[in-house]
Amino acid sequence: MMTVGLGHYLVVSAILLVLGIFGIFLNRKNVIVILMAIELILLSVNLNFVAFSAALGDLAGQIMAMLVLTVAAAEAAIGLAIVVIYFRNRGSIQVEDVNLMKG
Amino acid sequence: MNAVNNVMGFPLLSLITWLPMAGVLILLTIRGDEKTVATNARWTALWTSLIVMVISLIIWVRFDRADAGFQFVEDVPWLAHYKVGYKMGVDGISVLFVLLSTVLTPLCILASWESIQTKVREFMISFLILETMMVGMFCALDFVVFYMFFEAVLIPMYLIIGIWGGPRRVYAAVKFFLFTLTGSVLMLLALLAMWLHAGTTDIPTLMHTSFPPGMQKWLFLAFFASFAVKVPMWPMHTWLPDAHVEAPTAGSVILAGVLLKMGAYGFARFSIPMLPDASAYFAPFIFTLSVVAVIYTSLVALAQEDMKKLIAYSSVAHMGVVTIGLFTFNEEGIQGGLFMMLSHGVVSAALFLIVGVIYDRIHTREIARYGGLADRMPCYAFAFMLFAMASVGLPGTAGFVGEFLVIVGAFKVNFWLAMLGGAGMILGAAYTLYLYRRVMFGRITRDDLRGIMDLSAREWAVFAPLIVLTMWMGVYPSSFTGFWDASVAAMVKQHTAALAESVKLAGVLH
Amino acid sequence: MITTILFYLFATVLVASAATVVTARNPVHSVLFLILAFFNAAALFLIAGAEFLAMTLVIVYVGAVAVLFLFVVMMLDVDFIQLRSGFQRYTPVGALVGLVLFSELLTVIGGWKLAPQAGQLRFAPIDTKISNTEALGRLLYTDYVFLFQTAGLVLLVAMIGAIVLTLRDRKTSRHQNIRQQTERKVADTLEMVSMSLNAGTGEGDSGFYRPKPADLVAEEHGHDDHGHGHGDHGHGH
Amino acid sequence: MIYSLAIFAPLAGALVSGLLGKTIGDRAAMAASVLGMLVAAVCGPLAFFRLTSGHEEATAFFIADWLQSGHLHVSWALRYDTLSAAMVGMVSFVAMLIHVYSIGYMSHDATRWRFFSYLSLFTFAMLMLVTADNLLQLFFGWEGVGLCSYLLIGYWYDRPSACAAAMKAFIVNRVADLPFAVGLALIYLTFGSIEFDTIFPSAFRHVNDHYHLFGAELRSMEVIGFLLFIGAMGKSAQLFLHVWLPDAMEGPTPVSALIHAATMVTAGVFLMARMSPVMEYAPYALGFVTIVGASTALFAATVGCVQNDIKRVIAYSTCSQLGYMFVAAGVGAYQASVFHLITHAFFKALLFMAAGSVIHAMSDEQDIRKMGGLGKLIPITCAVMWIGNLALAGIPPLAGSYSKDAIISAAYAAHSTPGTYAFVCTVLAAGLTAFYSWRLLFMTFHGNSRADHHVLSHVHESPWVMVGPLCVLALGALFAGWLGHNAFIGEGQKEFWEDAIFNAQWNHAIENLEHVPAWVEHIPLVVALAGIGLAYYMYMVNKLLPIKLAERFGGVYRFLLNKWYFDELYDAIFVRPLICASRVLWRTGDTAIIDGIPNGLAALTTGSSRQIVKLQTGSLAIYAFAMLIGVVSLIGLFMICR
Amino acid sequence: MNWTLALPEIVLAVIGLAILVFGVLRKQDNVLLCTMLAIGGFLVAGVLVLNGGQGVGFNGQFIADPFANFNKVLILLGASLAAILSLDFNEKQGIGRFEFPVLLLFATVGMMIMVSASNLMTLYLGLELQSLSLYVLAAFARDDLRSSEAGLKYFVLGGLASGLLLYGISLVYGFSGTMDFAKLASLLTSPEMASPGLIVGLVFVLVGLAFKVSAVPFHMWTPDVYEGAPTSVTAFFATAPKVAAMGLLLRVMSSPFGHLVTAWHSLIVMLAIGSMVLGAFAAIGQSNIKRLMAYSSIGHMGFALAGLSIGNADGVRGVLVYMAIYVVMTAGTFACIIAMRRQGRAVEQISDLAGLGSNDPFLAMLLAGFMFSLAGIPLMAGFFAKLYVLLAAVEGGSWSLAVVGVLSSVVGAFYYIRIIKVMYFDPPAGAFDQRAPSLSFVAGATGLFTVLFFLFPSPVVDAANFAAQSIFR
Repeated sequence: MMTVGLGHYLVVSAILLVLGIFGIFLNRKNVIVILMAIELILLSVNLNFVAFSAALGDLAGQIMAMLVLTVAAAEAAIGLAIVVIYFRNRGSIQVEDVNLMKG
Repeated sequence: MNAVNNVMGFPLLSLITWLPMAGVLILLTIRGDEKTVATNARWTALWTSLIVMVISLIIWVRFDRADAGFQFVEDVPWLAHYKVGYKMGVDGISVLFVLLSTVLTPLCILASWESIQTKVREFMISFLILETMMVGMFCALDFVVFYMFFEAVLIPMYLIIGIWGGPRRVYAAVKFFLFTLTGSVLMLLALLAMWLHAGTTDIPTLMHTSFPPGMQKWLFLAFFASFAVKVPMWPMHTWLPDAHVEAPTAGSVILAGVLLKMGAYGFARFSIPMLPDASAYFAPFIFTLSVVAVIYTSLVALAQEDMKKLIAYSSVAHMGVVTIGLFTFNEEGIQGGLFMMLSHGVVSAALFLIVGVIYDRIHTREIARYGGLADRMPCYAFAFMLFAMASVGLPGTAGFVGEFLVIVGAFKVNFWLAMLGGAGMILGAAYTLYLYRRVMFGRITRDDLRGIMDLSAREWAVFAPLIVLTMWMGVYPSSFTGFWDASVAAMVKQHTAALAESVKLAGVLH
Repeated sequence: MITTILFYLFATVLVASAATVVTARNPVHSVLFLILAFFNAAALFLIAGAEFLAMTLVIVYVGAVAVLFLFVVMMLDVDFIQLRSGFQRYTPVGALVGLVLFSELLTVIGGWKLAPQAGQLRFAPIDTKISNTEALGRLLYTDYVFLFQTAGLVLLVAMIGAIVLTLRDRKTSRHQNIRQQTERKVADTLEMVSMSLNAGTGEGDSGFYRPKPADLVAEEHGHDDHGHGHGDHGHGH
Repeated sequence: MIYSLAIFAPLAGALVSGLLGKTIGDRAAMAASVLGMLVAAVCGPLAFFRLTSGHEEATAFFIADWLQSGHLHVSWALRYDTLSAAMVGMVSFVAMLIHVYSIGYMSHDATRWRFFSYLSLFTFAMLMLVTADNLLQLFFGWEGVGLCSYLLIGYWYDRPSACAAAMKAFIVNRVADLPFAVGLALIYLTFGSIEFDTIFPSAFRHVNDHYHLFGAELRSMEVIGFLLFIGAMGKSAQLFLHVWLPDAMEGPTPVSALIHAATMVTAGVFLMARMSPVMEYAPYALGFVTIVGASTALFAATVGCVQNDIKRVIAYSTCSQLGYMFVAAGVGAYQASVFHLITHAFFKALLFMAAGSVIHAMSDEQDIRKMGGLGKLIPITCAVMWIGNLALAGIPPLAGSYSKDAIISAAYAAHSTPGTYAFVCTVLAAGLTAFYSWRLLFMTFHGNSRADHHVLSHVHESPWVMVGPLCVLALGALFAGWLGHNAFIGEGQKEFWEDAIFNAQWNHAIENLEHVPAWVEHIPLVVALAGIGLAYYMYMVNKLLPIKLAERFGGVYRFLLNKWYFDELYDAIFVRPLICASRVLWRTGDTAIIDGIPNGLAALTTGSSRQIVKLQTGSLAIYAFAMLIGVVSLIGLFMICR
Repeated sequence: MNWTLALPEIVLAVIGLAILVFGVLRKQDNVLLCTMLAIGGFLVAGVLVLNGGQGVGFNGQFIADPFANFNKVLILLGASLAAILSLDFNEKQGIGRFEFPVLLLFATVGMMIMVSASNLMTLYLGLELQSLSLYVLAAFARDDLRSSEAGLKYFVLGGLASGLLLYGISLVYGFSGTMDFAKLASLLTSPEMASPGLIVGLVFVLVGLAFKVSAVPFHMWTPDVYEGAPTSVTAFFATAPKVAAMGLLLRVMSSPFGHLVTAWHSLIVMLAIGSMVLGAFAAIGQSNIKRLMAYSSIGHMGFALAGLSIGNADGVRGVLVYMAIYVVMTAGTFACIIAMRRQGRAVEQISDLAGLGSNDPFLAMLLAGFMFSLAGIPLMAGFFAKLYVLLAAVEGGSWSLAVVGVLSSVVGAFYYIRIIKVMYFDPPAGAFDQRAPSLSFVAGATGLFTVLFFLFPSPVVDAANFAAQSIFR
């Protein structure tokens, strides 16, 4: 079944993870992109789970990936809701504007 | 250990420890307008402390002086997992300090009768809590219990200084709090280490546990951090003048009378018996600091312009003599140190009350503001002179016995230790008489001093017991030293034996 | 061989589109690339034999989540020209740290080997006799029912959360309250007033008698609320 | 027991007048105090005579335990032997006369109850000192005397100079007390006790004990001797520690009389005599005692020659006479020193009280340059003053001649370097003593009056309550030497003293007194007469000579007038540096450095808090970055640690 | 499949659904009732927890043991107190909606699942259930910019943290082949058994959990979220979730990875030291009391981590006692903070407390007690919390931790007593509004516990001991 090595998957997933993290902390633009970056991270995790599941011949990884998908969807919903109300209050969703509280 | 002298198995020590708390509960329930509350609070606090004092006198009477061990012992399981018990008991060394605390508290309450006019109820609550902590600390026979009381004293004292204090009270209170806390947390570490090593926190057991010499040094330093701040030893003393100056009279009295003794008591109770090797090792260090304290702070006292500050510095100097005495490790020195603690507890407390008397009238402690009071206040002058002389260490007063015994004890160690430690005799006379002269002698130049009133009946009631005590301790000190004779002898014996033991061990190793 | 080529193809596109998600100036582009990334990831899932997950990813993510993103991006109506582009000031340092992380991960991944007892530890070995979907379904509804239910709770919370945060119970939307209608009396709504001549022609009321103050307040409040969503329009720059 | 009564009656008087004085009034307080003294003055001498006449055995009366600590056991007890009894008799008697005198002298004072209370307390302290059965009790009296002197010198506390003088007295005494206390500690270390009954018999056993000090092994006895003598120097105003004594004239005159005659200053001499069993084994210490005593005798006499304050002249003469007593003690003739102590007590009390009478008559004028010719106006005072000065100058057969000549002889007979030095000094001092005594007499009572007529018109003889005691003391000054010399230093001394004073078997100082060459016996008289003659010439005949001399030898004159600049010296090397140091230590040491550390730490903490908080920028990206750094470093940490 | 093991969670979830339905149907005046129902639910769950069976259920995904029960009781306690506190506050702030108790309740269910997790999957789901609810709660005051900003920050960083946690879980899974705690424990009997990948996975998991307990450097969200979130929510944040996260951390570190203590010990020590120091120092300059409490909680969590770092039952016992006391005194402190309301507006500056000692002696006394307790001054419960942890640290030989701990507690005392100083020593500002009885109740009850804990410490300590033993069997 598995013709592509596990290592390939893991590398791709690691790249995705790093990109996702980059998306969070290097981003100056808008908060929604950050949400998308989180989605990327979760995607990378799912890739990992699926790859491991295949490599181990164990379905638990895929179950976990499903749960992660579920949660990710829920997270997206809540994240967007929060972004919406934040936008309503602040009138902006620029990342750099999110600094009312500090110190 | 015998519990036989408990009256019918009644836990006397717990009673005097926690009785003030009952007073606190009563105080909390007082209702009414501000004036009624204040009056009732005063009387409640006074009666509570008087009852405590009377009960503590029972202990004084029933104490078996021939017994070097702990008496009135109570032992109740408490933190069972950690083998910590609520254990109380007094031996000859601690019993008198319990009494000192219980005697000074009613006097303080009486002394604050009129000078505290705001938040009287809260003041009295703080004071009674303070009494519980002090008495509990001297009674505690478990290290954890001791530590709890030792540190909990901070709470009421912080509030007393901070709420009812002078203009720079916040600085003083915070300084007091942080200095003492820093010291005591290090002691906490030492406590934990001992706990681990000995598997118990029972003080009598710890006193007979031998710790490895290397460990002892660390433990000693940790204890030192705590006790030296509390004593206070030079150069950790600077919190004291500030705290004294800003504290209300009663606060200063307790601070000088009891709180400073807690550090020295700690040395006597923990450092010396439990860590004999380290104590011997660090004794020269302690001596150096003490001698510096005696001379340095005496000189600084000479330059003071604030009465309380002057007396505060003199306290540092006197406590320097105490630490010299304790670390001589001979009976004369230790007894001298203990006696000095006791006498200083009475005398410096009295001196702060003395300052309080005129502060209540004129509302300043600036020495230059006074002069010629002897003319208008002969009784006051008499009391002041008596306590000043006791502070100077005139034979026949309380101050002398301790100082002399310390000189004798110190002399056994080193000539110069005795000479320099005794230098306080000279410098003490200088600053005390200088103070007395500036305040009491000379001509009255200010109008408000012309109409100043002599001691009132209430003030007499405060001073009379202290005068009696001062003279009694000077003329017939045996009635006090008799309490700790056996305990100190046992302590010295044990110390010597422990040192000999470790020398032998070292011999085997080499 | 063909799978390997396909893998590299999809993986490359996945990584590239993920990078674009992060770097694109326009959030709409980001969402679109996100969708592309999801497609490619689904393909990778397929290669790994997780057919059901691949389907789910396409249906749930592309079909729902990504569209939701798009929806919100559009709804918020952000002025894209005004958005600052580029990266944070500390980007070089940040990139360096990210690379360190990446290399750490690579080092670790390089050392992968199956744990010695992994065989016995497997809880649900892949059964080649039944389809992936069926296998997952069996597991999910039996052995993992607790987690399944919990996941349901998570979704419920998400729903409640989204509602509680965004739903405005607008007073302007008029529901029919039958009870109120039936219990309505004349005296409640009709007020007879005697008007002097020309009394109602002053400025402001235009000759009409206005409704009772309570209703007015409710009305205005509704308006206020309504306007809030767009009220701050143009503030953000 | 009359002996105890003699000691505690003054205490009772002091307590009654002091504590109740305000309530019962001045007269009653005075009565109580004087009554107490009268009882003491009856009982004290009586006890002395009963002892010396063999009616009583020398013993010690135990009163109560005092102090117990380790092996240190000290009790309150009264020692009853010849030395103590003699002192008690003298002190109580002289003090009683001073009390009586004070009734007149202080009659215009506002708080007489206070004065009499102090006076009686002073007497009590002195009595405790001399009757102590152990060194600690002696120290009690010793310090008590110090306290009372402080109170009495500063009695007129509204005068700044009086307050300063009082403080000076107390502090200088304290300086000496510290070595004394340390000496006690060494005695305790050496003998294991500070009870006389334990120390004295065992002294010879500890002759070879050593104590490590200054990097050398010193003989314990020598160290003890030195330390105790330093203590004695303070109380007895010996050279270097004498500075308080002249200033002590700030007190009322009866106080000066009491301090200088009967009590306080003699305590040091008494201590030497009391500790003779120990001092005898400390030859070097004794040599030191001799040298210091001799130097003091000469020094004080030189200063006395130029002083103009009537009381200061007498004060320096006291200082000088005390030097004599220490010379005697130093050469081993303790008996002679005690004898001189007692005779001196009579004539010195007499002199002071007479001077007080003069001052009283002159409306509180003390400068002899403003007196003169008073002899006719106050004849009794003049007469007793003459008697006192004759006794002081050692003109036979008055009291001083017996004791003083004995000391000079003893110094000669010692045949040691310190002894010879002491002999020279004491002879010179004897001449100077005569000179300044008559200078005082001539300037005060003879010649023309230099006072303004205003004052002169008020000059009158003192009331009988003052003059009476003067007359009694004059009798003492006349006959005390003659009556006592046989018992004190003559053939009868052995059975008189019994064991109260110890002479080692090699010490024959007292026996040698009788065997000095004739010229030695006569030289003091010759010198004294020469001094008187010189004084007569300078102050009665050639009255311009002193002024010329003062101009000619201005340096010497100012040096003497300023008391060898001791006060200035001490001010420069002790007082000022200490005060300066105290300020520096306070402002710099405490406030800046010691307090600076915790304050600096607090500032540092607050500052670092501000810096830490700056990281918390509120920016999401930074927060995420921090987390990333955390992750990376934790993984890195793990990889390194592994 | 012994589903009764999860009965408290199930019942609570069902009650939550019921409240949801009830709240939707009853439109008016439903907040008080819903909250009461939720509190009732907590009580029922508490009873069930205490009387429930013990064992492992759901194919090893769920465990009910004394450790879990101890934490659940604490969580329920914290949640109940927070619910009571929310009543008055939410109403006065105009955010009184019935969804609040529902979300509170679901968050609690999530936490209970967390502490009962015996599988990384359960762990993750419980954590997310809790987190998602908390994200919403943080932004609950939806018209308040600060609240929504808090929600946004919490969400973004929380999402990142849970992503990292998941990544860690995937690595652990991949490198060991299982996500079950018991199996992991049987696999990893010695540090040598663990491959680097697994350990890195562990580090990621640790990071995810450290974020939840807000350990340095994953703490950055805490001050902002504490400050921005409505105070009733902050009170909740400061109590129950901390217990859950710490409990989870304890279980993960002790149970599956317990034998790898040498590998993770130094990491935890770093986190602990960093948290203690930062918590102590950063709080000094704060003027907002909620923000101060955030830093304080960071410091306290550092202390708890110090106990954890020992990796034995004594350490865990110390941490459990610490958390129990911490929950109570923090809840009390927040009761006092919520009572800070002047002319109808909530105030949260420390300077607003000025003169409280005269204006409201009762509240001032309680707050002073809590502050002394948080500072760790004896006789107050906070001292014992520190004592147990320090003892464990010293027993484990971590002297550096102990020294840093006590010294940072001194620095910490500096700002706690500053609050007391403001209350008692400063000239009075205006008086606060009348307190709601619910606040007095919470403050009084927790205050009583804090002050009188020293009298009867054994019940808590015994229970903690029992709980700690159970995960080291």
